[in-house]
Amino acid sequence: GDGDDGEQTLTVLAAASLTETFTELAATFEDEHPGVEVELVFGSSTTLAEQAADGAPGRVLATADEVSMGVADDAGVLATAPEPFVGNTLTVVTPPDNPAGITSLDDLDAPGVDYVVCASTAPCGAAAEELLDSAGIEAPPASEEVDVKAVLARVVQGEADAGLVYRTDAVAAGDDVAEVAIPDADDVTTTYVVAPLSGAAGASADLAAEFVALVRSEEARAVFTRAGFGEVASP
Amino acid sequence: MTGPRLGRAPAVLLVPAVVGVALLVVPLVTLVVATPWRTLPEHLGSQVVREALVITALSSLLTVVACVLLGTPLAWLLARVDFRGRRVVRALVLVPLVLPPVVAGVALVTALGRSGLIGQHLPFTLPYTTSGVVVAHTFVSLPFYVLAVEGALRTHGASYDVVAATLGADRWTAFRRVTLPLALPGVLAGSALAWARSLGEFGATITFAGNYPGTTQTMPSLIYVALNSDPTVARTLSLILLALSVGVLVLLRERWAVGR
Amino acid sequence: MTGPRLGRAPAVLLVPAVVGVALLVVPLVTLVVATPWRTLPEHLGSQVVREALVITALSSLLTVVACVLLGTPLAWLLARVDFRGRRVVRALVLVPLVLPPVVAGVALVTALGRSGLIGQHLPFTLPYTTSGVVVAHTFVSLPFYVLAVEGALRTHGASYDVVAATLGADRWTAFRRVTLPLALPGVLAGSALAWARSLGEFGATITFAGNYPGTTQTMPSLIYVALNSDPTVARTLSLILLALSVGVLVLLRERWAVGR
Amino acid sequence: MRVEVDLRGRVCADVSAAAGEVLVVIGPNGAGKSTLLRAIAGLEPGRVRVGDDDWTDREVPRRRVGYVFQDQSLFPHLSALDNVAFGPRARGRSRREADAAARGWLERFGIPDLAGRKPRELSGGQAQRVAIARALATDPDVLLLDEPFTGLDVSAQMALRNELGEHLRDFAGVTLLVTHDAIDAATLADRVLVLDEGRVAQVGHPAEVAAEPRTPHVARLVGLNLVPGGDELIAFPPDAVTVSLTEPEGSSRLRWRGPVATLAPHGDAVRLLVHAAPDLLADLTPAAAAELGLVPGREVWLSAKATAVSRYGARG
Amino acid sequence: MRVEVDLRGRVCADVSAAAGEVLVVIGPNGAGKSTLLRAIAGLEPGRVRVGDDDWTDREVPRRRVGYVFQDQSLFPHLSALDNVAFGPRARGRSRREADAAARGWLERFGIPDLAGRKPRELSGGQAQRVAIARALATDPDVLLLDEPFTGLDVSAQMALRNELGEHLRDFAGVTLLVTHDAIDAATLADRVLVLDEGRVAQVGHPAEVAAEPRTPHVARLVGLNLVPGGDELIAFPPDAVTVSLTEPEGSSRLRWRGPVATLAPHGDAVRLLVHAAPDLLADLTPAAAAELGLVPGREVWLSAKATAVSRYGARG
Ligand SMILES: Nc1ncnc2c1ncn2[C@@H]1O[C@H](COP(=O)(O)OP(=O)(O)OP(=O)(O)O)[C@@H](O)[C@H]1O
Ligand SMILES: Nc1ncnc2c1ncn2[C@@H]1O[C@H](COP(=O)(O)OP(=O)(O)OP(=O)(O)O)[C@@H](O)[C@H]1O
Ligand code: MOO
Ligand SMILES: [Mg+2]
Ligand SMILES: [Mg+2]
Repeated sequence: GDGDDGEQTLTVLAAASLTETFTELAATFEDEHPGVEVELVFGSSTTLAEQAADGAPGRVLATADEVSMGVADDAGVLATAPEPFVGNTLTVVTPPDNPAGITSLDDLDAPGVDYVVCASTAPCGAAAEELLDSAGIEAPPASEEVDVKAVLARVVQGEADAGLVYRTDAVAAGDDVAEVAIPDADDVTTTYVVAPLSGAAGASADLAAEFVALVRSEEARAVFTRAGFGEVASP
Repeated sequence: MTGPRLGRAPAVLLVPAVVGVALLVVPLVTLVVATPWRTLPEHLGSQVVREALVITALSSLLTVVACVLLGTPLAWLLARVDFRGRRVVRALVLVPLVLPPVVAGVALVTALGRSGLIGQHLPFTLPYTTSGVVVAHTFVSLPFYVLAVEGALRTHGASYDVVAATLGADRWTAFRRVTLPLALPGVLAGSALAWARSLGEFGATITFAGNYPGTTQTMPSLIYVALNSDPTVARTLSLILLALSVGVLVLLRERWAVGR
Repeated sequence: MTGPRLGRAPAVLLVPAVVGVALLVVPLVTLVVATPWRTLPEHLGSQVVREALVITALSSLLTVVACVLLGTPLAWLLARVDFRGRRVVRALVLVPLVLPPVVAGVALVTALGRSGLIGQHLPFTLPYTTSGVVVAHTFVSLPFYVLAVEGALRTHGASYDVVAATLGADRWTAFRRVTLPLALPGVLAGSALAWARSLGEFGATITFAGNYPGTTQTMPSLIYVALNSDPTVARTLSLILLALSVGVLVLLRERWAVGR
Repeated sequence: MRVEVDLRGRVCADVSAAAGEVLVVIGPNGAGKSTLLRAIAGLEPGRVRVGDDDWTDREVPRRRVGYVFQDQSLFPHLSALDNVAFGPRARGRSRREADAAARGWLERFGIPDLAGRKPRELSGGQAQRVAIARALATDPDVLLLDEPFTGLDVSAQMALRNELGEHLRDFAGVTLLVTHDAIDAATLADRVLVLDEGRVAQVGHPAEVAAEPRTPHVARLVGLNLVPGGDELIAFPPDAVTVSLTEPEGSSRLRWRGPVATLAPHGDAVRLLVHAAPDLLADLTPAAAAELGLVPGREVWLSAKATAVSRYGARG
Repeated sequence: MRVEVDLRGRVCADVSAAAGEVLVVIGPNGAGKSTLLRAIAGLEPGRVRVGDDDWTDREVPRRRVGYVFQDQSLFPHLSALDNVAFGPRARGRSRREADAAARGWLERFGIPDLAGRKPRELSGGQAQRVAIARALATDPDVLLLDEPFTGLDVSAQMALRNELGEHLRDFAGVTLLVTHDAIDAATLADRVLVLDEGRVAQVGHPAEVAAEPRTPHVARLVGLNLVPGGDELIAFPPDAVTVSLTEPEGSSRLRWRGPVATLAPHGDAVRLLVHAAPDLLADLTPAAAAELGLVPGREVWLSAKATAVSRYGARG
């Protein structure tokens, strides 16, 4: 909770895919606000949004999609309207030695290629479906993973010949994977949104607003870009 | 038969028992109440759900079979045979219990995956197949089974094994005709545990075997995936799983009770 | 004491037992081999990990206590008291086993959440507190405990309870001095099951109690978060959890073995 | 005390006993003796009144019985001392008191040094003594002793029979003691209850029952031959039987024919079991047996001396 | 057969028996009788040779024993028939053969109609018969019978003793039979083995042991008084004892003094137990007992008729 002894805690609920970037931003925020500690609570966007709607302790909510944020919005727990801050696009990754010799999206259709994607119910899965459809890929994936991290893990472990992941994940994986660029990927993006939560009074309401501002600042943009995030898609 | 009247169940036992039941049952009831049942037939009719139900039923059944076949001898070994390193084996057998399921899946991948230490030498691949689902479920359920059966075997002690031996029964005969029948309640309890654990398992399954409708997608995987988009659907699906399993349990228990 | 020599363990039992052990142990070994241990001290030193360890230890311990206190009477009720609806209660008690943990968490939220059916009337809030973690763990672990102990109670039968009754022992006295001591192996097995289940639980916890570092973030939740940024860290953390739990199990088992 | 039990195929009996009375229950295996005791303890259904109290619906722990089970049923996880102290403690005495009482009983039965042993570390006879001690230590209203002296060596049997006799003299409640040994009936019984195929065949003072047995089992127990003769029964001792190889003279109806089943020493005599209708015992001197050339299988004639025979009604 | 057992505090004995021999083992409770049998079966450590085979390191199932356990130990989940058929089946006979053999044994022991019952549905004596049948049905090399006749009614005891005697006549292996009953020794034993505090106190033919008992237990069992007299032992029957209220005349050293412990009918006589040093038995006529005014506690003098006394060395 919020300390009375000069120490203040700002609790931020954030989508799990923001783990590294938000950890970095939180440190920056603490440096700029002496006496303030940022507590980061990561989880799946849906869970976090539902918990926020249920009145879970927290001052800021950041989700990986707009639908989840809608759950919190509908529950009336947002202090202000949600605002988009970054976007993310898909890319194809393969194990570093690329055993199946994937060079383009079309290669996924080749016989004997095990590729994995996110389940269509997850934001990344919906995007993947759209992309595969537009590329006319007929071969079904070997598995529909629950989230993009699972897709990445398959590829890193050599269990799949290729996977469709977010660029951020490809960047985070570094040398563990090889990236195969997809020309049309930018057409399909997801949008991350952030909003301060209501119930915050006085000082901490200000802090929440300041944190949201930090997330949307140029300073943060550098952090996000380094992590592989892209621009918010223009509507 | 009602048996001798040993006295009223005392409050000091009844009260915690009722609290325990309440803790377990109330959330279920509220879940049932809070779920829209109208959409149920529609879900039951969908092919994805039907496939997931079949895979769940099949793999949980095979898991119980695997647990009984592998776990019963293992429990017997731990309860009855004095060998060096028994303690360590017993502790190791329990470890998969402690692993978060996803990590259990990761462990399976490192061992039995396509490029796993053992898996790369296997003539067949387990990931992305229904067999892989069974392996993952067995990995997760086996410790539960072994522990329950070992407890039952220890409760009874070895005295009837000794009697069987004096009658010329070697260990296998004694096991088959004396040890196992006497430990039957424990075997049934263990099977129920393993079966239930397998029904609800998804972390290890999805990580090791994957999640493709018709081959590896079980009900819990489907439910988890659904949670990401529409929690209401996920709840409804959970209730289907729940209703079916309660049905099976009640039916089975009826059988056991008669057998006893 | 070595006891009478009842014969060699037969291959028909040894082979499946060894296969069972291999299935459980090999993935662990490969996991250990594939994990970088160098970074372990660094992780152990970090405050987040230390907090998560404390919460995990505390909540799993409290879960075992809750299971013993609530589950033992419940198992006794199911094994020893003939009451109407016993079969239904027994089936209901098992249901949480079947629920995917995340759905179990959802069920807990609908019942005990801040705006849950029961939760909104409670004078305290459970979600997002360490107590909430214990409630979630107990919900998930209690069925395992009850089933194991009920199996042990049934294995022994009620004959000594009857003897105790003829000596003037009411049910509570008979339970305390006869039933429970005779079922001790089952109680220990059940406690180990509950403890282990609690150590690895994360789906219900994160859904019901959240993932707040220092209050509700357990090791498995931390591992989940780590999986999203650095899978290697997640493995290392898993191994810490694993090593500690194996240590505790070996120590405890040593105690039990001596006590027997 | 009054017990009415009706369990098809096991026992169907209506038994009464006065306060302070020792009722020795005899009868062949499977006659229903244990079942009768179990009913009194509340382990089988049955109507039971003790003094002014109706026990029929009383729960087992609230029936103040002291029960020696036929199979001992010692608690395997408790020491001998704790087994004996269990009853007193369950009935509300302090641990210290209960232990002291238990120790006293173990001493009385000659096994104070086995107090710390678990049942599996006791010999059969030692365990039996613990079982008796456990039953007596509860300070019961009704004592139910199911073959309490089995497995005891002769000295222990004699000693415990004395101890028990002494205890029973001061005991205000009812005692039912099941036995297959005529000595128990002779030394301990106020009355003897004979069960046969689940029914009460005879009740009476020990001397009465011994003199005029109504069932073959009791006759065998007290060492008499018993022959049904219409409405009456005819009893005579084995040494009142004359054995011959040819049909005895005279018109007596007291003669039978059959093959010798066994010969065995019996005191100074040789005791013959002859498969006549019914089986009969005959004692004769070793010299006579040798002279007649008796071996198993040989057909012989038996006749009873009319003077040694007692006749009485088949229904008391 | 030869058995050497050395288990501190339980039994330390070296016992031999010839093929076909029936060794009846007697001794007080806790003497180590059951432990000796358990060692032969391989349930306790000990060196065992049977014929030309060394059984010492042989596993339990490969020792061909037939064991009647003191506590029956019937399998609770199997019917009487399946209990008896268990041994034959475990030793390789077909289900049909084993069942037929088991049914034969149950018939022989008079309980064919109980074949389908579970042990908990049998009376004590019925269960005991099943236990004996189970041991005999295995066609063993060594028979170990631990108090096989306990819990049986008199007729069943007699019948089973006969059945067993007949069976043992044709039995080529060694039989050890533990008992507390002198009749078993007299009717079944080729030799009697007396155990006392874990050691072999005496071995001999039944008549020998009965005539010259070496332990108080055996003396009591055969109904003799036994008095240690330096290097020798003095034995005499209770009816050779004269009871008086004043010190008897003469210089005989065969006289003792002590309080009467108990009086009990014994056949036609009254049997007195007197707490002298050691305890002594005396038989006298009821008339004499009345005349002397004997009641428990009364101090009396006892003297033995020198002619009825036998003296023999304390070590065989
Ligand atoms: N649970 C049961 N179900 C059915 N029949 C039973 C059960 N228990 C005992 N019986 C039968 O009831 C009859 C009476 O048994 P009970 O144990 O009372 O005999 P008993 O007189 O004590 O014999 P024993 O001298 O052999 O101990 C027996 O024929 C026995 O087989
Ligand atoms: N497991 C054990 N541990 C220690 N002592 C034991 C154990 N089992 C038996 N004893 C002791 O060993 C001695 C011999 O026991 P055993 O059972 O052989 O006696 P027994 O001659 O068969 O007596 P009974 O006639 O009473 O059956 C007894 O004093 C007994 O207390
Ligand atoms: O938990 Mo996410 O960041 O919605 O995949
Ligand atoms: Mg009986
Ligand atoms: Mg014995």
